[in-house]
Amino acid sequence: MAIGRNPIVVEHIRKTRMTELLSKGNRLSGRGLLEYRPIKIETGLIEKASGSAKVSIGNSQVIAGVKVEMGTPFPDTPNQGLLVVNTEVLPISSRYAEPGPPSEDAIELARVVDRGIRESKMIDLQKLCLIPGKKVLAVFIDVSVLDIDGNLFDTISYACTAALATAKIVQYEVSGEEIKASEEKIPLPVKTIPISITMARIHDALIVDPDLEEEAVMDARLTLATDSDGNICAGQKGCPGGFTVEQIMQAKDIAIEKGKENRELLKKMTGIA
Amino acid sequence: MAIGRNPIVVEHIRKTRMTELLSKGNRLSGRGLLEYRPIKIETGLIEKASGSAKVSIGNSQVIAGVKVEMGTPFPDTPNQGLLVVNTEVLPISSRYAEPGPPSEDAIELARVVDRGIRESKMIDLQKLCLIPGKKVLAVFIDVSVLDIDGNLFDTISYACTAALATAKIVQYEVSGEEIKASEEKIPLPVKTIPISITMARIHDALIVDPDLEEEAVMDARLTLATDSDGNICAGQKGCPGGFTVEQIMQAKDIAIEKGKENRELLKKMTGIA
Amino acid sequence: MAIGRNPIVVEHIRKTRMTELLSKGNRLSGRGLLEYRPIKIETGLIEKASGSAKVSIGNSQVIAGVKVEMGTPFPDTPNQGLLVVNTEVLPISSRYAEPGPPSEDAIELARVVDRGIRESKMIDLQKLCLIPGKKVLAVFIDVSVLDIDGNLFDTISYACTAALATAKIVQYEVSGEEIKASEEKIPLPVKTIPISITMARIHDALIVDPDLEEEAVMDARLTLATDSDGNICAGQKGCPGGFTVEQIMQAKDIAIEKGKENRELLKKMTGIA
Amino acid sequence: MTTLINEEGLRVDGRRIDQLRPFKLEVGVLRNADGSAYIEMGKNKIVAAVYGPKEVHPKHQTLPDKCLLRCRYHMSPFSTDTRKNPAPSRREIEISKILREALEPALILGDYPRTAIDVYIEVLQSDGGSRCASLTAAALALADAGINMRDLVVACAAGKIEGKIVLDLNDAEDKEGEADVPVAIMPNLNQVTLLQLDGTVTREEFKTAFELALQGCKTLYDAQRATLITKYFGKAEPPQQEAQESQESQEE
Amino acid sequence: MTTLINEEGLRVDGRRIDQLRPFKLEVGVLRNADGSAYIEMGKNKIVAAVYGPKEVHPKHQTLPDKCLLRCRYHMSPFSTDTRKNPAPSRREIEISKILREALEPALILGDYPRTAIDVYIEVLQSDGGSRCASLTAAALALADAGINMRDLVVACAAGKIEGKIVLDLNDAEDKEGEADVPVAIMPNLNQVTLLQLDGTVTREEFKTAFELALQGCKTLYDAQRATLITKYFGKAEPPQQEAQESQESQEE
Amino acid sequence: MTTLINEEGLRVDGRRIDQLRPFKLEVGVLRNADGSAYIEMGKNKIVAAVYGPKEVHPKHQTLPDKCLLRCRYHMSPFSTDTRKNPAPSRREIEISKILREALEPALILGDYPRTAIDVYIEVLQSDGGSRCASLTAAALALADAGINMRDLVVACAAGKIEGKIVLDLNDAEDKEGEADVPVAIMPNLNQVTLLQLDGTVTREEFKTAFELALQGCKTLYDAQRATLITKYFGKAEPPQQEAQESQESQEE
Repeated sequence: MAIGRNPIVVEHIRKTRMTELLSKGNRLSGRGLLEYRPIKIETGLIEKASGSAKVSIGNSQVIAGVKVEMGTPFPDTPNQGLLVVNTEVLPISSRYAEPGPPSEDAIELARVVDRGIRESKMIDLQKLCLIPGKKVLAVFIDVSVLDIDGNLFDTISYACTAALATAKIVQYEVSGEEIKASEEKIPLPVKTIPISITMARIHDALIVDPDLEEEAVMDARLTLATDSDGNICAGQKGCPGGFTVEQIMQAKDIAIEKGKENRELLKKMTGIA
Repeated sequence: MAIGRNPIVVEHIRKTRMTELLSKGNRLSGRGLLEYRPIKIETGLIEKASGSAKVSIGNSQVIAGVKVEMGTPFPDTPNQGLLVVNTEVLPISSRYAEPGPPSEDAIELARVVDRGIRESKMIDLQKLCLIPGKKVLAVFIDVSVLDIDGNLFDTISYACTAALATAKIVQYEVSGEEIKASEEKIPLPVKTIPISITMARIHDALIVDPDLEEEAVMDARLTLATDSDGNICAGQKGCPGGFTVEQIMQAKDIAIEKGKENRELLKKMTGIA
Repeated sequence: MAIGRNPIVVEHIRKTRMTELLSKGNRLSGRGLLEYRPIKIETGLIEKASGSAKVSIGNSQVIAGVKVEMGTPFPDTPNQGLLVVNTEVLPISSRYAEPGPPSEDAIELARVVDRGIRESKMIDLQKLCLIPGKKVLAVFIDVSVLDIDGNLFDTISYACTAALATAKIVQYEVSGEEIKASEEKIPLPVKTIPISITMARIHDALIVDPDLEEEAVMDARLTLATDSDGNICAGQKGCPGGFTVEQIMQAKDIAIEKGKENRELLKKMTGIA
Repeated sequence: MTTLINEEGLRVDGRRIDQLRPFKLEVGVLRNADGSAYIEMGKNKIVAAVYGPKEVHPKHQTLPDKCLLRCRYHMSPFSTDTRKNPAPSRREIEISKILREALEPALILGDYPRTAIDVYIEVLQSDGGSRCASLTAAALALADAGINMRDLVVACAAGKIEGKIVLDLNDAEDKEGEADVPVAIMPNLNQVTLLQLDGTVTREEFKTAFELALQGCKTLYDAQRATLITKYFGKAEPPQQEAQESQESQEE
Repeated sequence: MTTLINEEGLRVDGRRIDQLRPFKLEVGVLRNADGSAYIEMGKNKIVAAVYGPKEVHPKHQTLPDKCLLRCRYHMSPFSTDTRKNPAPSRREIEISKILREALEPALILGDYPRTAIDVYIEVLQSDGGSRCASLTAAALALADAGINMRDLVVACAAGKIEGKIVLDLNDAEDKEGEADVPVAIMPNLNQVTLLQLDGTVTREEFKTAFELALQGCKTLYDAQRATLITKYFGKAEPPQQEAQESQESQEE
Repeated sequence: MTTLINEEGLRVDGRRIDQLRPFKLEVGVLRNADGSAYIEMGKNKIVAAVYGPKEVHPKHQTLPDKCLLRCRYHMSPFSTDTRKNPAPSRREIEISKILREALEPALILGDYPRTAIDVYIEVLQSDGGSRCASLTAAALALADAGINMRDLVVACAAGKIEGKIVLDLNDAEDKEGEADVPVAIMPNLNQVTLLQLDGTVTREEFKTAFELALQGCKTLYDAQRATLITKYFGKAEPPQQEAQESQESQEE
């Protein structure tokens, strides 16, 4: 279920119309079933962050910022740096987003995005280790949601990926127990570019990038992320509805193909190799 | 006042009947005034815990688990290990138990059980000290309440005692500042077996082990714990009612005598010496 | 806006009367516009604190206590001790003060008082440093509000100032990395005595020390603190109303002049030089 | 560990084993509260305030047939040797509960259906026995608020130090002693409304301690009554003086 | 790192790659709950309880046309290798949400307008796949509570360890393996109601893992049904035995 | 400590002592909000959104005779030099309160009884003077939402660095300077609606700083008006350009 879904009542007539159109392969907005809304990516606007990206998909709009701090590794992974993804659905973003502790929806959002980045091994955490068991770099990616018009999963995910891929961090030189910050700024150790594709089922139709109206009537949601090699690296089904086994297989293929497209787009817009 | 008491309305007729019976020395359930419901104790079901016990008294049912961690001693007791008792009245246990932070009742429960164990000196905390002022063992006893039918004080208390008495912990060898875990597992340093006896006053009658219906009408509650030597080692009066001075003296004798009985039962059921 | 203001409805007739009187330079209580209610200051009643003061202005009554602990300095001020002001508006103080986390009003109160002390440089924080970057003294000033009758800003502020000015703390001797508590007790390193003056605008009148009734009808509030040299060292405008530029200039002069008066009073009552 | 009882049988603060600490009672110490009281008991300095009977918030807590009694025991951060975190601890939550349950039998709550009474206790300085002193003050504050009561409630602890049963433990005795037994009674109704036990005592010691605590309660009850009489009927002598004298004469 | 699959193709606990861990199902294990169930799946020990349909608190959450379904997945502090903080973690909050969404399609919530059903899951001991085992138990508890259902929900994970797709990962395999794919289905309605993926798999591996998980679900579904039949129609053989036999015969 | 004013009288960022930082104003930057605005002021990047007038939740906060104004000032975790914890700090709670009180006199709240207006301010990047920039943006967002207003509110700080009174402190000047005096006014009504002072100034310096801040407010007020005119009457030139020119011409 999308944030802000519950309170929205799409009038019955509009919903019937939506279903009719979908059965013919069309959407209310005129988009094709597998067509994304315009995607805009702007990087580097937050100078105080190591990396940042403002991403909009249609009217959904978020900003992600990357901060790097010194930290202590977890006891069971003494050679790995830390990665923390945190999402805040700000009250400015929708009349249904209240200030206060993160909702269940916001927690799911943050955790799914986190898994997409973590499990794809986008960032080589080993390279963020300075002194094994003692000092590592901790990478915080915070996302502020500014405007909600559906498909926050992908909007947030692209913002995190773009901010990480363009971040520049202080280089440290370690000799023994001594850590010295060099003048040099270097990129994060990026190994792959994960791209999530979020799909919705409305009656029998499978569409990508649902907008707020579509989220209000969708039966089920599926987000699948793929890495640069076209492997699937994270998945999350949501909403109180299901998919048939066949739809899951179809969704898997869509995720891989659309993922390739959007990855190229993201690379072009951020200027990364 | 017992958890789940407030919302229960025992019908007037049943209550009158209960009082009538009690005045003749009988209870609705057919039990004698100083008779416990069946007590069941099963230990060792949680393999991931150092010790564990599932205890039921009548239909009240709880599980206690013991975990041991490394910790730092309090500055004013540098030679003592730590002991923490925590009780959670799970929402599965009653339709009146809500999820969320522990209620006043749950906090009282945990603290009274904690005092029963701590003040009886059941565990020799000095023996849990590894390096004075620096490293000690911290023993956590967590209790999950699964089903509520009155007298949680004793049910939880017996579960903690049984879990602690049967726990096996890693043995540490200390030489200087170095701490080495040995292969050996050893019991906790148990010095005595505290047993709490909870009594209720309903009108002029004093009964032990009140069930949920009896808790719903009781005027006052008194829990007294005794150690293996028959000394009294913890006490707590509860409920918005009082006891006469004579009733307190009577309760003290009951606690010592029933305590002896239940201690033997617990020892037999857990197989401890 | 004062704590407890909202629920108080000063009857219309009383309010009209108040405004009429003020326009002639008089107040309901008979006080002059720039006249404080009686101020009482008693120090040293909390023997367990390093310093303490009970202050009442009219019927408003608070107690401040000073505790000193060892602490670690902030990384950006390695040579400075710590100063923490904390205010609790206790539920005993008013029928409108609820127990629970501090309200917005209580947070503003504590922060304004904190700034008055901190920015005046009353306490020489450099002198609270024991080992630069490692060990400093942390001074906690906690205020318990006992009874509310308006102008808590000044009541609390005077209590903090009096408690700090009369506190005696343990003297430490530092040699290398070793810190030794001496037998000697010494005063805190006090450099100046900040005094806040709180003013209210009701229609066109500017008054000092508003009582609860006056706070209930005031349009805007202004607190200005001055140090022993007559410099202004903290300011805070409150309430949903404004001041003209001319009123601000007038308020500045009042704060400096009344500040001098009340500083002499405080010095006399606490016996400090 | 220091010696808590010297060879002359005197305690660290010079008291005999059956002697109360100096104490002081006042009522009507706050202006906003409907009733209030202040107690000093050794180093304990505690103020109690009562608001009510009043409307119940939140409304769903309203009881149709009687008054809702609520109680909050709280310690100021400067009240303890090392600074206390101002957030309510589990200890404070438990004590709030047992104090409420110890006061409730004394109140005729059926006289005020659909309302609430709040008892707020603030420990400004704590010493051994702060829960007992709080109860003694809270009962006075309730009387000062004009709440209908069946009896006063008065509390005092006895304990065991160095093998001896003694009255009214102070901080040092509480920390280093072997047991503490706080007791509250409604003296005229012969009802024990609070009883706790921390530490270990034999069957006989329990009886001795309990009876000694009741004796302490009696002295404090006389002082409570004198305080109220002085406040409401203007008796000239300060009641705490009287109380201490009566106590001393009793002990000599 | 240890070897997770030996040269004979057996896993650390002796299982073949397509074999479930030993499991045990029970219903009606609690007295107060309207429905309850208990599952052991490897070292997982999980109890699920259902309360409802019942009045909605807080009232403003009431739905005019259907029942409000709520779900809480919680781990006891002693359930994990190192003690778990009892406050709900972000992980527990997320799992609670996806379990609720996985159960909801099976329930005919329109039959109970303006009421609530609470599903409480307590993990007493956790092992790999606790969310799947929780779902399987929760569906049983809902059936035990007599809630109108379209189908049962049953869940099982497959995963990838040392390059091989295997069924039903245990703790060690979950931690050191390359991917975990938990799946829940309503078997008769052919609806996948939970699907997650942690780790990296190729397009083909995804298909293989997904299908293997569905196969595990089928075995567990038979056991669910047998458990309910035994409870309500008194069939003599303990269902978990039957379940395991059917599974073994299937695998031989 | 670095030198904040060089021998030519220029500040660390090259400004003269009475010069504002470069700024930029926009309105209508968000789609869901009823009104919104964006400000850049030095490195400050702040977005303000207004929702309302709307129903009041929770209901008991409803005011019978006027609109309930609420305000939240919040900083994104990446907005500061070291990451900011996302939970609201005491500083943010205080600033939220004084911003609300600074905006309230400008709004005709009696026009919207029994409703609420929420003003949400998000600091995406913070620099010295973020509370003033927030106010300037919030007033624009309120106007953009079409709320009835008596006047705009505009804010600017002056301060003292190295003994000199200067306009509009940036981060470095705020941290190392001697005093900061944020001021907000309703220019047409001649009402000061926010005034704070951190640091120490003499009686004369206070007057000078206060008047300098008012001068900064005037420049920003012209820019606010131009921004609204451009948005609603389609004037061609981007207002922030105009604003900066007018400021520069004023200063030369």
